Amino acid sequence: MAVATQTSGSLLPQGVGRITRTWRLFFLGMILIAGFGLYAYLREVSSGMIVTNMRDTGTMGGAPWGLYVVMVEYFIGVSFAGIVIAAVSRVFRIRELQPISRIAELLTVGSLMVGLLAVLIDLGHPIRGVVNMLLYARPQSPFFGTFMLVAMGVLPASLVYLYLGARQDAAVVAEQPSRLQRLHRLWAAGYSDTEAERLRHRKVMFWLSVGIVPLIVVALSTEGLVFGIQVGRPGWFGSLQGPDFLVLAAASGLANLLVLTAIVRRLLGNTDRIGPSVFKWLGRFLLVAAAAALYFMIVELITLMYATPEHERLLADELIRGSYAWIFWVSIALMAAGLVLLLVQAGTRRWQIGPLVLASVLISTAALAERYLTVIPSQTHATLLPYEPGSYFPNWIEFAVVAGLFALGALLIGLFIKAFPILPLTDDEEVIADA
Amino acid sequence: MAKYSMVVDLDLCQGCRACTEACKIENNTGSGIFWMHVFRFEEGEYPETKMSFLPRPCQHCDNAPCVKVCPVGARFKREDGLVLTDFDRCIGCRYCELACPYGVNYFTWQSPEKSHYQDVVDWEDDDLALVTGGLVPPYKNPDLDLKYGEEQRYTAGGNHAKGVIEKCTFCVQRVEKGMNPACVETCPVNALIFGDTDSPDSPISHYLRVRQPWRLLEEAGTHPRVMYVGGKPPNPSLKEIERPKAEV
Amino acid sequence: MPKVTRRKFVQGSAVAIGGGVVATKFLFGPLETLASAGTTAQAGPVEDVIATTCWIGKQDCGMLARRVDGRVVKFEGNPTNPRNVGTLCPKGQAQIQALYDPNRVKWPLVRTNDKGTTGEWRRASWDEALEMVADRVKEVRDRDPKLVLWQKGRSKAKDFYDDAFVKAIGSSKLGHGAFCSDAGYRALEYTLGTHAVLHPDFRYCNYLLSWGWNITNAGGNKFCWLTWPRHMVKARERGMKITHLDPRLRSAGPFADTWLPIRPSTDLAMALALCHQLIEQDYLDRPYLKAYTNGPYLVSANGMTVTETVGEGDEAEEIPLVWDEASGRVTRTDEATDPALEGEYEIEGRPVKTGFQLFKEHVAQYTPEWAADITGLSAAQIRQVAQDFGSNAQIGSTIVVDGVEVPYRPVGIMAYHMAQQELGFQTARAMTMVPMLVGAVGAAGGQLSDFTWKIHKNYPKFEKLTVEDPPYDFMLNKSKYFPINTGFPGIVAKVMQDPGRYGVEELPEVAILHYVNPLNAFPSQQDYLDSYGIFKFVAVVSPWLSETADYFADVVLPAATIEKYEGPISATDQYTDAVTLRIPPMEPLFESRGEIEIYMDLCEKIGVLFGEDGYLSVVNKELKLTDTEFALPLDQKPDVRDIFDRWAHSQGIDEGIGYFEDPAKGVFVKGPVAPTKMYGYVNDPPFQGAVHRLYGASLLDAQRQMQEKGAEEIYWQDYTALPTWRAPTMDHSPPDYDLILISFHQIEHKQSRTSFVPMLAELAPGARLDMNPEAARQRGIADGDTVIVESHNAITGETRSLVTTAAFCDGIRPDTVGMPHHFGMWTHPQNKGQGASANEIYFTGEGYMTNTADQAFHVKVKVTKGGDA
Amino acid sequence: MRRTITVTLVVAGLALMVIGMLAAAPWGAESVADGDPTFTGAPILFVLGIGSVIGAALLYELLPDRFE
Repeated sequence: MAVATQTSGSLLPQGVGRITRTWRLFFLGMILIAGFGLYAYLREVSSGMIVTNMRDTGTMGGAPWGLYVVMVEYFIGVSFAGIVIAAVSRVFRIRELQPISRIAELLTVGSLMVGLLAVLIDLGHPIRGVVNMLLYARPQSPFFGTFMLVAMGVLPASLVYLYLGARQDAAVVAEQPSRLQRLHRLWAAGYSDTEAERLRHRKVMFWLSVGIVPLIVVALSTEGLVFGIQVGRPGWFGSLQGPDFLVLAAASGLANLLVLTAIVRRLLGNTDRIGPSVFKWLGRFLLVAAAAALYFMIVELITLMYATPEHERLLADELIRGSYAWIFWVSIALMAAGLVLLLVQAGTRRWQIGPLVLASVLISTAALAERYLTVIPSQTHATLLPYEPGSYFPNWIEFAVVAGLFALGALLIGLFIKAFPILPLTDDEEVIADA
Repeated sequence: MAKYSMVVDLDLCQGCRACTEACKIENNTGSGIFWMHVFRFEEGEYPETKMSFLPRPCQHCDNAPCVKVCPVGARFKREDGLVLTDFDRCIGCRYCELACPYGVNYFTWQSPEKSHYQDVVDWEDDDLALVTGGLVPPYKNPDLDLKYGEEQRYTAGGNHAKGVIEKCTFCVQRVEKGMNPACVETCPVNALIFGDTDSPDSPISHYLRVRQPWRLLEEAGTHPRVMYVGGKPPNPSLKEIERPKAEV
Repeated sequence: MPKVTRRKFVQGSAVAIGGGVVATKFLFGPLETLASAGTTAQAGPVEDVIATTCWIGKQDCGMLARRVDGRVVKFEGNPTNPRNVGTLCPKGQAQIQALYDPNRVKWPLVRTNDKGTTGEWRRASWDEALEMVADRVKEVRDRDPKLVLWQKGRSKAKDFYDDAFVKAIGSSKLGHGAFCSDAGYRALEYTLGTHAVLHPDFRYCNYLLSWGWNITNAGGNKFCWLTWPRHMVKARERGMKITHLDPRLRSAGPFADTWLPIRPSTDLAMALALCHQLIEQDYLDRPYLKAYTNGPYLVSANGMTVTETVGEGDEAEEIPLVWDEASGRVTRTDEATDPALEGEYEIEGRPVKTGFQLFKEHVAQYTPEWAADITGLSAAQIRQVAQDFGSNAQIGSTIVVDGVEVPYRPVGIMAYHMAQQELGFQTARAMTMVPMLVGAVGAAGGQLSDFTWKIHKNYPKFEKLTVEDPPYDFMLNKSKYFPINTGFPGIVAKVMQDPGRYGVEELPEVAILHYVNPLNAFPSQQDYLDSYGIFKFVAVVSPWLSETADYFADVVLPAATIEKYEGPISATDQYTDAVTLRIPPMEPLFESRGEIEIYMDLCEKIGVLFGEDGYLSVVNKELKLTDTEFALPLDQKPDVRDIFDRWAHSQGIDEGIGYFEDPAKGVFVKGPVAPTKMYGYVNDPPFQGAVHRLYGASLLDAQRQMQEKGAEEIYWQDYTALPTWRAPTMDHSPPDYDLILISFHQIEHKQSRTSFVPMLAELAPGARLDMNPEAARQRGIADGDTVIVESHNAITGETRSLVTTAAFCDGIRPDTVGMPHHFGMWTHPQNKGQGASANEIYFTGEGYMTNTADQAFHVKVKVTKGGDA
Repeated sequence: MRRTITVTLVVAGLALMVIGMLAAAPWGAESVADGDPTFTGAPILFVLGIGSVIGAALLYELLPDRFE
């Protein structure tokens, strides 16, 4: 295990700076996967998006938005839970969650970066995308939310939050001589732990917490609006898309956070710093989010089935019986199974890490499938004009690019863990009292 | 200011798809792309079978969902009613394509040189190039490279670059010369009528005084500028037959 | 428009090439640089328009070619051409891809491998290739010019230049008509005297029997597709109703007010039942029948018309006898004032009946109930059609057209290729009798055939059909098999495989195939595979390498497509008389050349270009230039443009060809067609003096001659004086061949000549088998399944099969399956994956052709799931 | 001083966001102009606004004591 072998005489905590063979293999593996993703993407750049399985709607019967957009939705959804947990635990003084606040922030930053990268990858003209958004972006378009609020707002805010929140710890580790000392000093930015500094820090963190939650709710709701304002696609139009997006985001985000927390706990040798109470809290949150997500899934399906517009019914039919039925029922089953696992633990009041991780994996997969079902079938089936139904399933290029994105995310998180203490070195409990 | 509209007379339409081909030549669109698609429908069981045709150009909606969602204003509505794409502005997000309930948008999935049926006809063939200079396609329309409208934006034609969206322009390059769109001009039975609905003397205005038009997916609230007379609105029980090979 | 010279053109091309490089570089590079491309475009290009004529389809629509720097960028309809008034069909639009197709035959090719398999070629010079052809033609021609066979699938515009070639060398000639509608042509030549098939006078017609007419997809008599539908939609706006008789609804699309899905190959039964009903419901135009048909002629018990000989020797004339009601006795037709239409009489104690009486008695057996069983329609439906047809005919009424009072019978039939069934000739005859009974033939709003009422040379010839003893020529002219002989490539293929069987001694040795592709485009592919290898030398004139050329050509001469002078081309829309020319919108691409140039060069090499009976002399005759100041000198090879310049001058056009080269003029409109030319009734004399043959005595006479010469029953059985129903031969196939295969035309394609044009292949990509879903489900076949279609020859027992894809279609009879007939080719890259042609499993020969030597397009098949597509 | 700078940045940032938003989206315009921001680059103002607000937080904590 990671902590088993020491590389140098470094005294940095939590294995920071110690690169074991396992870590090397991990980095190498992730770089290879990411590299392969990059290769697939470069093929896409040179030959055009023809190399993917995406095609036009209508006469071509394809899906112009494919796996990439599914992943954008998924990754940005995942980012939601992290920063919210961090901020909420700070504002509501949930002590049990304090140890994982940095994990949560890291998950947010990582998934946001990868998610926004997926946006760029999905553009026909990525560079023009950035330039023209700055020159001509229109707030009337929901993409304004993705680009301006998420990319220019939530991501920088999360980075600042992560940065400032770790500054105290940076000052602590910066005192240890190591190869990373320069980085840590830079991070500490002259923090000297005076009373005034502490006070300022707590104030800033409080106000950032207070500000960041509404920002992220607004920003991420626009992700739902991307679909919700579409009259042209059966199954999309509706005011529920915004909240629905958030609920599923919460479920998938918490599930991923739980898994990541469990991984970090193992990495740090099953440390007591991340105790059962952390998982209990996460389990409870996840239970609520997953229940709500399942509820939304069912409500949405029933609405579709009883919808007056025939196309909505056709779409429901396609989901229940048609070519997407297997994904649909698998996602419902996974979500329900995850929920049952959580309910059993809640009922017995015995929260165990193993079952929790399993439930998380189930729920996260269900959420991914649900994202897929939101994005794809409305493009290929039940179109308002009687085009013949089409089909879409991602091809290896798309899978490779997405695998590359996952690898990139894992790499980011892994590098962070090896560069900085992943658990807070100091408790921050006085925050609220001082504010 | 002129307000351009199109009327499609389904009592006349023979479903021949001459409009489709005229559009493709005029606008140099690539293989698998049908700015003007003509549905051929069958419904009912033998022998109570009925057939119908439905030409589907871009509807040039007054309340165009594609214009609303475009993040960079590449898709815009002109004052004369034309809904156009500035392919020099488009970032290739395909949001307009998703927003459009009519399925009229086409993305340039690959480079234009490759999408002109080059798998079976080599337009850059040496002997042909002696005459065409290797142009792809050899019938390349130079009008499409010009800027149009008061805005002077690159909006004409299709298939200019990899990774942008394209769709029916009502042949802006012809309309600005006072000509009909290519589809209207070629229709063997004059089932397509194009003109200025603001001018009471235009043929289209005369037409609309006599015939009661309906619009595609009226309930979507898009207010299309393309109107249909005769026939009836499509419904999900129609089965599309004789689909063109829409592959890129 | 200035004349396109090669030098000018090359200059233009240079600019185009320059512009092309710039455009290629900038257009497809980063978009920001488009501005500079735009400037280039504004600064440079020279733009012009050339008036020309469509080349890809049948009806030669007027076109304007928009050119930029000498490069054609678009074809559009020419608004001044009455035929298409500025419009074009999908083929007309897409042909620009055919023009620039780099897969065309670029230069003369000479075969380097054995025949009977995919060809290998070497490039040859025009001189060498023409020399090779000329040598072979000369050698054979010296022995017997008829052993040179010139076969045409398609020549555009007036056929003077190819006919001149045939006449100049005296070769045999074979067309494609026997696969087209020629049984119908023969039937009308026989019955009415006109050289055409049935179409209505859309300007006034109120009730149309669309009988096998593919309204939305195909052409019709004399026109291709575009002009008829234009007339049809106008007539429908006026209120015309359409009853559609066809196994497929697709052919009428939304335009059928009533769809009667008739069983294929039973149209004769339907027509006879309609005649039965028109007589029973008394919708008869007696004055017409008395005055203009042979209905009153007296027929003796042996079936022959009773005549009286007038005059002597060479002057002698047989004049039929009638019963004159006025005088109450038998008189010559020219002396009768009121001939009886019906009745039995006696001449010298022997009983005679009028032709109409015989007709009436003949059709008495063909009740609607009888026909219902055969046609798959109900008796009530058949009665209704007869009633609608009869009542809408308004018998006895007249209308004034352009100041001329014309009988008004606003009912008609539109039929075309449906004559191509085993009983086609008699079917077309019976169908013609339907409008004859109500007097609609040649009436305003009624039944027309050609645009003007002209009597074809076959009309008098068919009065006396001659059957000779063998040996026959390889086309079986005047044989005991086909007293009426359309000239059938299918029978030539049969004869070549087994000349002895048909009493033929000499076979053709050299074939010149003018843009014809029997291997693919004619039914019964195997017969062509087995026979075309027998030719000692095959030369092909074609812009593309046909499948036939691929397998059997020794030399291929590349013809130009639209880029050549051709004409004169009628631009009439039936009601306006106009003429135009094809003007080359650019120089012929690659090394291709116009056919006129090719034939002139070939004739020069053969040594028949100049002189009294030479090619040029025949051209003069064909273009009516002989003995005019515009006649071509017979001692020098003219420029092709010069030929048309002379022709134009001879038409009274002072500008000569310049008139047609001026895009503002382009079409020479002579004015409206006079009613006295269009309507047979008001011709002078009416119907050009022809007596319409209700009763066909000479057919019966031919039957007897055939029997005497020992012809088999299958050949003589349909030579009957009145159309007589029998079950088609294919019905004798075993019962497990339970479906009838038909093939059909799609608007995107012209026969097998366009399926390689990429844009058209995109719209109509390939073969399929249209099947009624119910019929398919009974056979366990799902939509899109691969199926095996196996045909059976009821005479020989031979079976053939192809593999294709089932396409569910509710608009087709459950006992019928249909295939588009444009595919099954292999020489062009675009052909890959297009699938099979029904022609591969059709049969030709006995049981599958008409008694006038025309192909039937029906065969019994069974369809099973499976096979490798 | 620290507070002044921070408050100024936050206020300026919010103002920039509002201005940028309004300039980028000419609400109510029916015509062609509907498609484009009032002036090219208006969205940059919005981005600067966000940056300014977030930057304010950074500055508030990071400014050295002499800015007190």
